[in-house]
Amino acid sequence: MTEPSATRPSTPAHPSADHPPLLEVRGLSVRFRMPGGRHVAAVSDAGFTLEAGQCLALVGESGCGKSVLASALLGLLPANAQTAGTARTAGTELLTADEAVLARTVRGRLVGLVPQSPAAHLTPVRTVGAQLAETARALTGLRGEAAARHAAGAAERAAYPADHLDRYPHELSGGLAQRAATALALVGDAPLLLADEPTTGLDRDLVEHTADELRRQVDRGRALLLITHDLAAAQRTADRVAVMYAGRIVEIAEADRFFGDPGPRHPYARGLLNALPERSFTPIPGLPPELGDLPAGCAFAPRCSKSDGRCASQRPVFAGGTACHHPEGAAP
Amino acid sequence: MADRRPVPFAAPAVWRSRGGTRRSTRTLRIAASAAVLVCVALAVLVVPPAVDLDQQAVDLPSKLLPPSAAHPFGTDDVGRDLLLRCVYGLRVSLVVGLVAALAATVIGTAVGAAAAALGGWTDRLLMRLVDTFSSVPHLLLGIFVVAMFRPGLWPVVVSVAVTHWLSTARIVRAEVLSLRSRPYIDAAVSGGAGRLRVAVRHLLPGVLPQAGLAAVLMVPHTMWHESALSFLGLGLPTHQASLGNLVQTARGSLLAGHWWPTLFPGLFLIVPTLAVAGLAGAWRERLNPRRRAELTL
Amino acid sequence: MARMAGRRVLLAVPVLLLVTFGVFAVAAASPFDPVTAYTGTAGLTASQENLDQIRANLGVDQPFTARWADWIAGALRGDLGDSAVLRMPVADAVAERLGWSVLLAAAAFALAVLLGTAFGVLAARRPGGPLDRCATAIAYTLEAAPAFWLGLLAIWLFSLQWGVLPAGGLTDTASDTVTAGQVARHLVLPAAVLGISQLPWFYLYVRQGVGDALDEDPVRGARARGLAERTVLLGHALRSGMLPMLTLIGSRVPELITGALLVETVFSWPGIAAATVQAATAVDFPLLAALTVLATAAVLLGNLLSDLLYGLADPRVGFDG
Amino acid sequence: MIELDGITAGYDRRTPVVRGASLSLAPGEAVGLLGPSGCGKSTLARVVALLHRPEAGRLAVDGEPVCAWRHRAPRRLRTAIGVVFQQPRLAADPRLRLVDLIAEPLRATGRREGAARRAAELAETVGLTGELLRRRPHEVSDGQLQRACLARALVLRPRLLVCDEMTAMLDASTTAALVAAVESYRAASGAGLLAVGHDRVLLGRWCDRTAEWEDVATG
Repeated sequence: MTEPSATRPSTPAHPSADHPPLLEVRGLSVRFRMPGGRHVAAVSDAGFTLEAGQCLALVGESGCGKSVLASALLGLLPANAQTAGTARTAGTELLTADEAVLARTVRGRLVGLVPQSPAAHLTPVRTVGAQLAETARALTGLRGEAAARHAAGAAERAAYPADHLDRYPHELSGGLAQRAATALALVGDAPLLLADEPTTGLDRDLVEHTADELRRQVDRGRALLLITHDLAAAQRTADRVAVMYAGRIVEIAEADRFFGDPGPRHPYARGLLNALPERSFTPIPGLPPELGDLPAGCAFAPRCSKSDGRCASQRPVFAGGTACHHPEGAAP
Repeated sequence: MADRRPVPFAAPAVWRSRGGTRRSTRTLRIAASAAVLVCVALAVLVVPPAVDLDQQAVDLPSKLLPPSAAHPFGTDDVGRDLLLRCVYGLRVSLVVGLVAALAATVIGTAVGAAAAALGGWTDRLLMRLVDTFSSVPHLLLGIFVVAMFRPGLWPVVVSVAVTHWLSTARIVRAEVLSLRSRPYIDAAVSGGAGRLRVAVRHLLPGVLPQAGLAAVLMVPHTMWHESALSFLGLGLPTHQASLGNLVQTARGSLLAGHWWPTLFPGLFLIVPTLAVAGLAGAWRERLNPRRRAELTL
Repeated sequence: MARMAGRRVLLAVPVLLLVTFGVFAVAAASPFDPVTAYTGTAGLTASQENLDQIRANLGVDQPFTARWADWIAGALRGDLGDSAVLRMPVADAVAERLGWSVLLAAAAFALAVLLGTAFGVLAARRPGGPLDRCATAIAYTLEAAPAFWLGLLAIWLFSLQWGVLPAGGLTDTASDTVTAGQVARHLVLPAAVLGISQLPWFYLYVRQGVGDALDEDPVRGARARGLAERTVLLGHALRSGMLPMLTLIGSRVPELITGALLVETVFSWPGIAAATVQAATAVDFPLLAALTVLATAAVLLGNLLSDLLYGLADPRVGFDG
Repeated sequence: MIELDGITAGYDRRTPVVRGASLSLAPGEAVGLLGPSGCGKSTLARVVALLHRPEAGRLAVDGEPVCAWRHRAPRRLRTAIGVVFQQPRLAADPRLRLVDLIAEPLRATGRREGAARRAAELAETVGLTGELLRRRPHEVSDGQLQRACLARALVLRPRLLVCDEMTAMLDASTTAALVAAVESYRAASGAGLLAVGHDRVLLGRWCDRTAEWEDVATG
């Protein structure tokens, strides 16, 4: 088992009133209106905060609503989506902002996206350099040579080799595409980075390389919301870990306590860790519920060994870092 | 430190949606198209036997009457009622279109499936043939065949069919090739399925929708071509008046300012074509795996 | 790039040979008898051996493959035989009329591509919006409408009712000199009709291409980077959405020629396409054979043009021809 | 018992993807084939599963040399090797319900009666139950669809199972569930396993031994 990542610089003090967190999400819910009037609750009541120089990993099984949450923060949800709750960064309310505000002040400037399949998020018929320069012109208002220099700076900060700037997206290897995506996210010097499944489909050593690179951006003072189902990548990068199940955040804990001892307090989070081949490699019985018809009470009750009548009927409140009627151990 | 403050249970959520919701006119389009096609079928099947119209009956006094109650579409330059002639014309055009489209689809599917299934040099040979045929403009090839074999019903049907199997062949071949490379064909082979079972159980259901769609869309296209041939005087003989013939004979009276003998035969060709396009479009939307409403988590 | 063009020209030769062979084969298989066509009414009264004599010196008695070889040899020397209906060597007829057809086709093509792209992008911006709905409805209607029918109605409306534009021909009946101004005035209506009859495909392809591109990841990435909606639409959605339309340019050339056949006949435009129709109705085989080959060459040129354009526009596709 | 000796295979005669690959599996043994993505290990897996004819080299199953692939391979030999692919969406016929998807090999080899019952029984062992079985591929998640594909590969009781990056797209819990299902089948039937992947930790934990791509193939 890879030893827990080196001791990190001490995380900044508890978010006090005078110094508001970089990103504060309260009661964020997203649901989709399906044909025939049915509603699918993709995200319910998500709440967390994120500080500069800190990385929060949002982990969970594929299909639990992680990527929907990322799209909600950037205002890129499809037309049939409805949102509720608040998500505030640098004084701007993300969920109610209209398209013009999002395009001119938030995207690229306040929140930088490192997308899932990086090569697919670049326009195939234009070179990486051209798209970098275009983004630089749009975000910084620079023109011509100055814009090109700014773009080259962002590429260099993301360790993207300067001589590959005239390459087309389909000519990039997995690792290069990842670094190009990071460079594009850094052009606007956004204080908050949003990495949506950055390591999917990459080989193991490439995953570690990408995780370290993202960690380097956090150590330079940026905040990073890392969305992934790869727990090993989360362990290498995160300061805190939030676990999502069936659209709900069921646990938020410090990375050292989560991956080390005493381990996660929510039974699902514990089951997720035990399923790793590095550990007992035992699967969580049963299947995740349909987001279209979530059971009453705790969504994990049908698969939880410690569930009782209360779990099945009453939905647990998120308190003490977890949303469970029978959490393990005491609150930190 | 994790958050100490218990999060208050969210008040009843205030839902806000960003994109405007547009009423889909899909069901409206399908209903309208279906209604038109039913009318076309009724008109073509019921009217001829019911109203025994003698095509050659000439009624000179009521020559070139504008549309009126008696003659909804007015009369042509020899006094015949245009509405009835349009229905007859539509029937002829439809017959030619259906037969030619059917022939084109059968030839195209056979060539396309054979090219994809056999592969190797047969595939290259057949595709070279298709490329050659398709590099001659359809109407020009049609004109050439009809010119050589003297205008008549069968030369027109043959010339339109011979020039239209190319697109079907390409569609079927592309579809079979893309399906054959899918892992689920490998899984069927590994599961003991024989060649025939793979073809009938897995490949055919995959190809039929696309080939069927191509066939349906072919009918208006072949009708279009038949009308072009007839207009150029190389289509059906005048006593078998198709819509193209009607427009050609109407050309004289048009220059004298009478617009209705030209307008209505054209509309009789356009409206059924739009109906077929409407239904085919809805069908293609259902076939398209990436439906808009599908949720992407 | 040049290598691909070179290979394509080499590839075109067998295709053209095959087409000419097909033309002669169909002619041989058909009831068409060159001698009766040549002698016309005089042939009815001529004696049998006169007919055989004519058949011999026309060289029609040999098998069609031999006649095909002679025709090819002649074509290489520039001698395409004589046209009965135009009463002049085919080569001269082609030289004289080809220019007008190219002028008409080019004007119509430009109109179709420009309008198609402009309206396609505007419609794709607001899918299901008012512009999208009515433009698409008009596009499907125009796609279904035969070009000659559009032409006739255009003549009725613009020439007869409003008298704004001439009804056909190349110059006004009065004048005998061909001035640019008059040609332009006479070109407007046929070019507009031919252009509008080709417009639907370009409009629908661009609308579909750009519409799909707006839903896919590259545009999502561009928006996430904070680019303005206009830059996203023109710099990204249009750039990758245009690709299907480029392939269309090649495959629309045959339809353009088909349209020209009809529009030139309706507007009696002195182009090569109108001559083709006269050749077909009068069964003038040499002219018809030459024009068929000419059209095929034009289509092959169109395919080469669209592949070159596609190779330039899309780096993923090399020039492997 | 599987022997691969000097296998060269690819999709274009001039540029084979695999050169000179040699590997042997003892009866009932679980071998992991570890290699970077794009090195051709999937092509080798398809050669072993009798789905891809190599340009050169020898393949022997239980000592009997194989000289025909795909349809030409004898049905007895083909059905003795089950295969599970990386992308469940592409490995499932979009029109079939999950229960028919699992029962398809039984119907293809003429064992129609009780096919649906046998399929439902086998679906139970991979965690698919009740209403899920009547759904079509686009109505279920990747994890659920991959469980059905695994059940389909096991329905004819193969003597060897080839898993080509079966769990690359799946999360930890579903991966553990599928591996547990494979292991319980192998315990009951003594079947061999060739697991192809790029996750060293997973293959290390799952297979008896792991072969590195450099040692297996020369290029």
